[in-house]
Amino acid sequence: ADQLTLQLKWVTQAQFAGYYVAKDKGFYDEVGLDVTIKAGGPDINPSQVIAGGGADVVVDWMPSALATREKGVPLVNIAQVFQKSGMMLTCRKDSGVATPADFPGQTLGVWFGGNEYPFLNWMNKLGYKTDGTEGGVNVLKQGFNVDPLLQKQAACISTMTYNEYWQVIEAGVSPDELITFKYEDEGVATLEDGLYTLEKNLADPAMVEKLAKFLKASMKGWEYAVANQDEAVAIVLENDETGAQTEGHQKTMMQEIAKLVGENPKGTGWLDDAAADRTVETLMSGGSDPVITKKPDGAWSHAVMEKAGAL
Amino acid sequence: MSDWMATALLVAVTLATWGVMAWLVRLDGKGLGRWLVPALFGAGLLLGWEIVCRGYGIPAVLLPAPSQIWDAFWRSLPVLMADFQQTFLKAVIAGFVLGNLLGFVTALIVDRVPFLQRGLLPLGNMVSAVPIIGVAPIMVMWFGFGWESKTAVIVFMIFFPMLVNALAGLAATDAMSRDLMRSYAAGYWQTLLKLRLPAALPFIFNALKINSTLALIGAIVAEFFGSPISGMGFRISVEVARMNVDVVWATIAVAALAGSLSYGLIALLERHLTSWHASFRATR
Amino acid sequence: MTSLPPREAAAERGTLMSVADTVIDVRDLGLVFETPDAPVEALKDINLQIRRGEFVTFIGPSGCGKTTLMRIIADLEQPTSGTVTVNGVSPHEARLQRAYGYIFQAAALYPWRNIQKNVELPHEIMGVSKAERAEKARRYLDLVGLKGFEKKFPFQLSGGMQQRASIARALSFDPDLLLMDEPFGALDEITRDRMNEELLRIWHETKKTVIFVTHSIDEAVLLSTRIVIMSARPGRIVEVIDSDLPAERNLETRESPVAQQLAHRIRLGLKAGHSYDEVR
Amino acid sequence: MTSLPPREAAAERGTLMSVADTVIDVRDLGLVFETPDAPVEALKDINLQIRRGEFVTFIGPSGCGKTTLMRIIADLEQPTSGTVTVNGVSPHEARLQRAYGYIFQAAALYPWRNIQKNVELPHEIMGVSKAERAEKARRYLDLVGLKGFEKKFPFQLSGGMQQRASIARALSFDPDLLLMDEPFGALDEITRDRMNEELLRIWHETKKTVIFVTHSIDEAVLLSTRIVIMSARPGRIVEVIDSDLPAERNLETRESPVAQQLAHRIRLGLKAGHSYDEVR
Amino acid sequence: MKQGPAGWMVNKLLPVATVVAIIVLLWYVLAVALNWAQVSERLAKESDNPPVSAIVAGTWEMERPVLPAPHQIAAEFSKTVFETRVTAKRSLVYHAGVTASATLLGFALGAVLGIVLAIGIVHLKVLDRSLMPWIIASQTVPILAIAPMIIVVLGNVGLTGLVPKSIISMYLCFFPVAIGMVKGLRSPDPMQLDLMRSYNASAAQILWKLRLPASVPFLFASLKVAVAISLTGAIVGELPTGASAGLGARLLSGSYYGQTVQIWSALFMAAFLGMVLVYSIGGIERLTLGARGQAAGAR
Ligand SMILES: Nc1ncnc2c1ncn2[C@@H]1O[C@H](COP(=O)(O)OP(=O)(O)OP(=O)(O)O)[C@@H](O)[C@H]1O
Ligand SMILES: Nc1ncnc2c1ncn2[C@@H]1O[C@H](COP(=O)(O)OP(=O)(O)OP(=O)(O)O)[C@@H](O)[C@H]1O
Ligand SMILES: Cc1ncc(C[n+]2csc(CCO)c2C)c(N)n1
Ligand SMILES: [Mg+2]
Ligand SMILES: [Mg+2]
Repeated sequence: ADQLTLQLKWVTQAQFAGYYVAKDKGFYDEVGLDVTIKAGGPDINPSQVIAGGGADVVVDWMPSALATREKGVPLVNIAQVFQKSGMMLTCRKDSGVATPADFPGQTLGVWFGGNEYPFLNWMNKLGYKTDGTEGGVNVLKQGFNVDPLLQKQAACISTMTYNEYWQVIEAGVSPDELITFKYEDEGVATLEDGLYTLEKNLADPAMVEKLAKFLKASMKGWEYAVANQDEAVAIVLENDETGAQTEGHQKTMMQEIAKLVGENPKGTGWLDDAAADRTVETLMSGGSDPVITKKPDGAWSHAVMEKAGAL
Repeated sequence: MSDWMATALLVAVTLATWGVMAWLVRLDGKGLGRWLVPALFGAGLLLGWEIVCRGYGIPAVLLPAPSQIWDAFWRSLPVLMADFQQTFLKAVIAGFVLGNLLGFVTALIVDRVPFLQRGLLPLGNMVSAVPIIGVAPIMVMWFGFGWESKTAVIVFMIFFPMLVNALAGLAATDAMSRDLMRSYAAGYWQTLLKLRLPAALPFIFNALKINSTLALIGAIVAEFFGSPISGMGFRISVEVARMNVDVVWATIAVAALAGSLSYGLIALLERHLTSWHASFRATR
Repeated sequence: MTSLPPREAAAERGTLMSVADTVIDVRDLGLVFETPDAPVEALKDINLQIRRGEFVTFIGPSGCGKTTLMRIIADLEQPTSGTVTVNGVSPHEARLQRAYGYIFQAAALYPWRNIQKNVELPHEIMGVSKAERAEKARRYLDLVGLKGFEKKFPFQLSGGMQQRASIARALSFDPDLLLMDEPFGALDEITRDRMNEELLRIWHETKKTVIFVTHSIDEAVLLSTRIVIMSARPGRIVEVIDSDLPAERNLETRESPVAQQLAHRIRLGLKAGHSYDEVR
Repeated sequence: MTSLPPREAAAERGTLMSVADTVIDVRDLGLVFETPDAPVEALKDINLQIRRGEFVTFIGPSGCGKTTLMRIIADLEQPTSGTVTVNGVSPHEARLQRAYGYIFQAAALYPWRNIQKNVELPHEIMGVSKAERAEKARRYLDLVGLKGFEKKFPFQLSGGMQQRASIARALSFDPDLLLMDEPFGALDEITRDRMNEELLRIWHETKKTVIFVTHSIDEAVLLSTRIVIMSARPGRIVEVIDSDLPAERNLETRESPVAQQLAHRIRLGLKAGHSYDEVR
Repeated sequence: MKQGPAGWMVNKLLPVATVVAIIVLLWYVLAVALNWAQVSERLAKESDNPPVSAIVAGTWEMERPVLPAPHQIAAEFSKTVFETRVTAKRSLVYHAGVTASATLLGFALGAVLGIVLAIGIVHLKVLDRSLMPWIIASQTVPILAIAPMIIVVLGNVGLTGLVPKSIISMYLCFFPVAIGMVKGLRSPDPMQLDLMRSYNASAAQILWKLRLPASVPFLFASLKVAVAISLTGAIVGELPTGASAGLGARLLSGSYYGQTVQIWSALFMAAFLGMVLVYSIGGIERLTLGARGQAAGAR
């Protein structure tokens, strides 16, 4: 079988259920692929891994993929698994935040590492300074967890609909104590989990063939995972080497992930050009320090997806 | 440049650097000459690095060439300076002073009270083994996002090396020197001040040197677990993800410079205070 | 084998003696060093009384336990049997009272202190003022012929000079009891003669009690009021000789027939107790 | 002030001497130690030739440069002026040829080796087989009276015993040239006499060249074919005395009138050169 | 020094037990203090004036405490250590084993590298002059910053699992060994060196017979520090590959999911592992020093 390595953006969890299902259920075997799934982590930058030749395909978010592309690593989106963004800002009501107008003077936890662009863009739109000056917002580099909110070290923190939000809930905070601002709703959403490969791979027909097989099997995995969530969670837990994930949390995550994968008339994983354009626009209007300076050319391609559909 | 050309160039640079260095050492320069050799070594290293990056076409997002780092350094100088202030001038200095003091005082207490030596030392060994990355999130949780939590991490990290070395140092007196003090019925503090501390100085400096580098690493790593939006650790983690690897290396260079300078300062102090030690005379 | 000094000798030196004047009282003393292989019986059945103002010399073959005995008196070693009192109290209490000055067989200078500072060390410990201790250190360094070397560090001194520095250190703080372990072993004859003269003078003027270890029979004769001859394996006292020499002595006293005869007696005693041949 | 031994003395010992027989040749030697305060002129204008088979003793006040001179010959110190040759080559080359054995003023035993292993050290370095070096170590430890202490560590030995172990170490590998810096300073008279006898015997049998430092005039008289008297500050040679004693000697030789007279001459020379008074 | 079992109890166990008891006590107090705010707030929602005793009890029973109470950690510890198959992924022993193997490999590599560098530095002036400043500089490079790069680069050449982690360990722990050994190798006093010179001993002989034995006390002090650092290095190495096995991954996922109890039990496991390692070095030290009879001083 052909070898192929996939680098994930984060640790083994239901966020990547589709790939684990495809591997476990033998979907990759069916198309004649031997896929190695490399788990990620907080300091693994998938783009760097692929630039160094450590993977053939990576799961990454579009803002960081485009930024990387401008840095000279020609990443190309070949599939967009998540149709919607799961990012939001979760605030405690008792901090006095009810609307974005209450942000100034408050401390907000933000994920950096490529995930800060939509946030900065949002603040830019709202006209709030983020450099700690008077009248702006106080930005913290948020760590791995939701402690800052629980400890009241921040009024708001970044959360994903499928993960951190539920951690806050699981920690004993009731939903009515919280208020959330989804990036989708604020018009600053950017595309998240997508599959990226290097441009040169698309020039090689054999490689395109392999990638098409990979996409076909992966999307089959995703559809199966969405349809059989309990089984998918069991498979994810099976693959978690740390033995730290809990079933309850992963089930909630799987439910939310299913919402993000959603329905696409052109099939699971088809990149909506309009959404991509919106992401680019959001990134380019980043105020004084935009993420990307020019419209990317050829940063996404439907070719592989089309080929997969034809298989 | 092709691969074999790069290889040939690399070999040439290595040999040339070594040759000149060996020659310089034979000249045995004093003053400025002493610094020429390490400088040359560094220059050779950087040149080799540049050749590798360019010759083998290493992508800049993996490893930028020194020239690119140099550019990034000047480009982001104001940012780097703010980071330096946040990390080094606040967290590192406070943590270094506090941690060493705490380790030293604990060593004195443990050394004084045999009960503690047997009761606390095993636990001290245990605490020392607690990895910084386990501690850092907890410290952020307890002391907040500011420099205070970084200071706490540093204290935690450098405490043990000081404790171990100070204890070894305090035990490093020979029997006759101790007997002399006994014969004067010298009190504990007098023996400490006049015999055991001087004898322990080489060990204490050993710890100070190790700690000077540990402190910087500790602060930077702790910033990975939550920080305000400045600081050297913050810069590194953020710019790696932004693929600005040249800025990352510029920050690393600043860290290396700051660390080496503090180390040098301590080494200078050591030479001054323990010039009597055999290790400074036995090089004949 | 008598171990109390004759009243006459003491009287001759014009000192009135009583039981209270016993400075050192050693009874049935024994010490066995436990070592990983066989235990070493360093001292056995030692009985010895030393009175105030005496100058007692231990002499005996290398390894016979002279240093060990002195260390026990100084509370630097614990006997495994028997009792010792110093000034009527245990060696431990005596040490705490700073009853003695000890000159070690090796110089034991602290490498991080210059010579002046090394000599000042006991004064610092005993809380003497800065000016006074500097003055004392200078005076005694001068006495042992080390003027001009105050600022040097120990490694910059010859072996004999180091030893002299350590002598200056012990003499300078003027203890009533002096324990001296081969203090002049590393000195040339002339310097040694000078040091002997100085020691005699100091002893005479200050009525110190001195316990002294030497390998030189001449030195023992010149200095001592009593000579304790020891032998090795196990270390024990084989003979105690009272000196008939007058209290007033100088270097020439050594040449006198009385002194010559004394030296001869010591030599005989040493020969008798010397276990060297047994060992070979 | 002559510095070559008279032919007669050499002939008497039955050795044929020629220029090639010059083992040590020191010319216009000087050494100044640079110290942070004032420089110390340790040696000045030293001229000395030593022939094969001689037994030369350095004697002089403490700090006069005896050790320093010996260290220069051993290539352990570099002179600041003048030249030295050993066996016709530089001290450095001579050291590389392992031309000499050195007994230091202090015992310099390695604390982590037991006595046996300490004595075996030079043999290990020179690649002697295990069995042979063990045998040699045992033999020489026996010679210096340390039988039974092979397995002890240095700290378990008395000062004199440590010094004897270091003597055994140097003698055991049988070098042609022996440099001995106050080797017997820490020994009692009887042990010292034995050691002197052994040294005389070894020197006589093996025709070694010996350079010897002592503070004992008697010892110098008994052992030497030539006595070099030094004085301090700066260290220089004030007199070189050739011994008229026969090559065949024993402890009684010291009592002979010739020896007594020699001792007297040395004492005078030392007094003349002694700078002690100048310093005080 | 021989002592019976009773002596061992009094001399070793009793002091440790006392100190542990005091710490546990303080810990409970601290847990109350740190968890108070959250518990009292939660209880205030249920009843107007919650009794203090209920709050205190609550601070020791939280699901996600700021500081878990000792018995909570103990329960988690016993669950993951004793009640789980050691080969299972939920067993802490399994993760400790993974980390320990990386630590030991890294420590061995680092100790050897440190000693070799120190030997080079002491013998070759060129190295002394040129290398030392750069060895120091190397340690000021924050390892966590380059750890992912190392892992990525080594991953590309096919090295995964134990080796990359060990290399990070090695990078961290060679330093104290090198520094300590340079000092130790230079610690013989001049006369001891002169003796060797007088034998015209070769550099190798001086090294083996003088410098190395003399450096032993320095070596062990350094090794103890190094093995602790090596453990940290291995755990740091497990961070970027957050999803793999090992205590580092355990800490990370615990931290990520706010499982304080899990973090603390992993921390305790790491600490325990570290203690075992440091004590093993101490044991070896006592054996070597004992054999050299250096336990006591010189006369
Ligand atoms: N710490 C020790 N452990 C074991 N044996 C020891 C120890 N100290 C001394 N000894 C032994 O005790 C005996 C007496 O030693 P001591 O130092 O008292 O002799 P000494 O009479 O002072 O000899 P010297 O004239 O050579 O100094 C020796 O045989 C020595 O080996
Ligand atoms: N490393 C050094 N630095 C400075 N001065 C030194 C050093 N070594 C020796 N000296 C000085 O050189 C002089 C001669 O010393 P040396 O050790 O040769 O004397 P010595 O004749 O052997 O004396 P002793 O009989 O006391 O051993 C002394 O004045 C001493 O202070
Ligand atoms: C240090 C740090 N950086 C970024 C993220 C954000 N992030 C990257 S992938 C992903 C999926 C979450 O399940 C999330 C949230 C984080 N959490 N921690
Ligand atoms: Mg003795
Ligand atoms: Mg000398």
